[in-house]
Amino acid sequence: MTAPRAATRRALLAAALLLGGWAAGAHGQDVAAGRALAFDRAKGNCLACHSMAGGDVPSNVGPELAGMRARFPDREVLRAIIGDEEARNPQTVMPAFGRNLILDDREIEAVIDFLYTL
Amino acid sequence: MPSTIRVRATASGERTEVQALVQHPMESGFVKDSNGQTIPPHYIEVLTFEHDGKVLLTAYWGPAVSKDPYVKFAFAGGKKGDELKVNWTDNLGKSDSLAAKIL
Amino acid sequence: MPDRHANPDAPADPARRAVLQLLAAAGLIALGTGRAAAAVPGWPEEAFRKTSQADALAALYGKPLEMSDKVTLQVPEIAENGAVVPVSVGTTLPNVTSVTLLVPENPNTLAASFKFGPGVAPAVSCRLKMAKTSPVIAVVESDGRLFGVSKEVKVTLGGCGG
Amino acid sequence: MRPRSSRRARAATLLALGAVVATGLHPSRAEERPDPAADLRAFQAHFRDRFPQLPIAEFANGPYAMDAGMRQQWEEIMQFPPYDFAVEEGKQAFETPFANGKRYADCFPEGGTGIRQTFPYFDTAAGEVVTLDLAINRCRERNGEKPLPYQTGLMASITAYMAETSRGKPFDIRIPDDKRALAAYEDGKRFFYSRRGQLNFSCASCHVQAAGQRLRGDVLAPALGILASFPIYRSEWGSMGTVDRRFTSCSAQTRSEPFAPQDPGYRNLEYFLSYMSNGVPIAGPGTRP
Amino acid sequence: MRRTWRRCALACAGMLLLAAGARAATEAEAGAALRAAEQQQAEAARLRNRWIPAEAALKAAREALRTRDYDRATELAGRAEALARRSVEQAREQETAWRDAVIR
Repeated sequence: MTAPRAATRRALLAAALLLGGWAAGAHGQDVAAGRALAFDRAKGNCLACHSMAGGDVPSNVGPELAGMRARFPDREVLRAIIGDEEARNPQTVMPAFGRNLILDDREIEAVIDFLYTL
Repeated sequence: MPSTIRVRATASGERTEVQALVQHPMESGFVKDSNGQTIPPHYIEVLTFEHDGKVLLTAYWGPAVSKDPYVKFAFAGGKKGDELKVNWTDNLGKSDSLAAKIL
Repeated sequence: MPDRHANPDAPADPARRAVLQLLAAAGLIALGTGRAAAAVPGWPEEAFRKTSQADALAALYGKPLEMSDKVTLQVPEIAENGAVVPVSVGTTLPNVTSVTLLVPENPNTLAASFKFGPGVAPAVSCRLKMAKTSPVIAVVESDGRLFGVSKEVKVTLGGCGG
Repeated sequence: MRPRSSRRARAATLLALGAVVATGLHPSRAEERPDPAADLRAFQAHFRDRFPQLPIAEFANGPYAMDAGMRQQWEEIMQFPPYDFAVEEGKQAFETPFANGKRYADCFPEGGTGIRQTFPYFDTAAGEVVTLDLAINRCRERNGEKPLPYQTGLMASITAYMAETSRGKPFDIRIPDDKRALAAYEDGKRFFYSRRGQLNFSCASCHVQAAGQRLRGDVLAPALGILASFPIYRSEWGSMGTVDRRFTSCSAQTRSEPFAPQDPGYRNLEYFLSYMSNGVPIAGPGTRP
Repeated sequence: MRRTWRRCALACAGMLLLAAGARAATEAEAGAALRAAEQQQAEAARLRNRWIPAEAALKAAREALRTRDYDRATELAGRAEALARRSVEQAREQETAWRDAVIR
């Protein structure tokens, strides 16, 4: 299974999101789900490396997660960082959450929704 | 069997400093083993230090004291070569004791 | 290799698990279940069962607590591990007969109580388990009255996820 | 037990070193040949630059050299370290003869005292890296005793005792002029820098790139000197653990299936890491959060 | 952009159809999915880079197959295969990529 072409992948993702959103209903639920994923040690475990509001830990391996909408006006950039930061920066210590199947596409979208509230 | 108790008691002038370490699981009763079975609580309830026939310190402990517990205190009146008696008893009725020399 | 399948760290580190389960059980009174023997004489069983600071102190001393800057409490700001938190108490108050340590956010508030004989310096150090971020309260009994000090210790889990 | 014929190896590495200095060039990546001495200088220079205030001996103390709050707790715990029981047990085991009357001391140079810093070494006769733990089990087996499990228990106690007799002696790991030794070194180095597991971490991701940084409650230990305090009593474990236990749990934490203890891959990694730490004094046994 | 939307609509329709017409997997399909996953995992093992979640998914897939839950077995085997495939890819990339991380 080679990676589908980017356009197809985007289309599939959009479809999944449309249907997913339709099934899940309100947008607020994605934020709550995203927060849960970000804080879950077996899932996003973002707090291991980043400090952020509500986190209450002093982690400083990565930058603090704050002002995310201002820092990442383009959702696509944030998605790329979470999905496979190694593609942008080969020496990053950020796990490739998407490429290594730690989070699926919907989970990543939910995490992004949450991050945009920070 | 080596003792479960290790003691360092050192006298300098009037003051004797006592440190003790006890080998004990101090199970809280809140922990499950790898099979999902709750490990029953098992912890030291009382630990005493005696010198010259008098109880110096009595520690009443619960399950929130760390595994392999440690305690440090100091008292006046001990001399090098004196004996210090340490004794513990846990919630299962097990106990151990040791007579240590003050250095 | 003989111990290939005897990984002592599978599935989770026991101490971390202990702390997690302490967390999960917070508020439940599990103490005393499965007790195989009666408490050692003199052990304040009632006080060790309590889940609030006020109840534990009432059961142990039955008298009011006042905060005092004459009691010193040395604890870390951030515990390196909730399973082993070094705690040291000292005081300049006279005629100290006991020192008690309370951790209100633990399932059972009373952690340890020390009775001092004559000639013993009014200071003691030990190591405590803390289920989560909580104040640690040191209470000193001096001339029959209770004086205390409280300091918060931040407890976080280790970095690596499950 | 340990062949000490590494003078030639040192001469060779010195020569190679001289060549590099003379040309002022790093060998280009494509034609890269193992050059442990150059690696060591670059590795230690990296950590010296990163933590300029830290004397090399402090690197043995890992996170406690990095953070004042953690150091204070460590000093409290070191007043009566919980590994004391293990050292006592290890000493007793070390001094107790086997059923055949021989002892551990008979298997090691210097009667096994003060030699921790020379392990692991490359056994040119067998063509493999021998760690202290492996040497202990081979000693047992040669004397008709069953090998000990590697990760915790008596193995940790015996190595704790042997480490304690070696405290303050700087790591003194040699790489003989032997193709197989260089290959073992290179394999350990490759493992150290390779991303593995679902979390995509190499050893270097955490212990070089994020060394000294906070990961929740933990502070990541620098790779330099990281094995100098082993075996360790970890509060997280509530017990002692050997290098194998640490490698195994590190692998699992990156969601990579661990190798078996003393797998040649782990032994080669230990060889590389210990060689990189040459000069850092043994401080084991140690305590860690 | 329009093409993306057209693809999106198509994919939507496809997914809805799949969901509506979802049909139980057969034993043969589950078995084939498991074999594919095992093959990938064997390659990961050969490269000494097995991932814990891949192994866990594989184990769960085998168990599901044993209890004749073919849908679940197929799904888990698919996940195991994807994870194992990525672990193989990682190992192959790292054969050379590790050199870029070396302190020099």
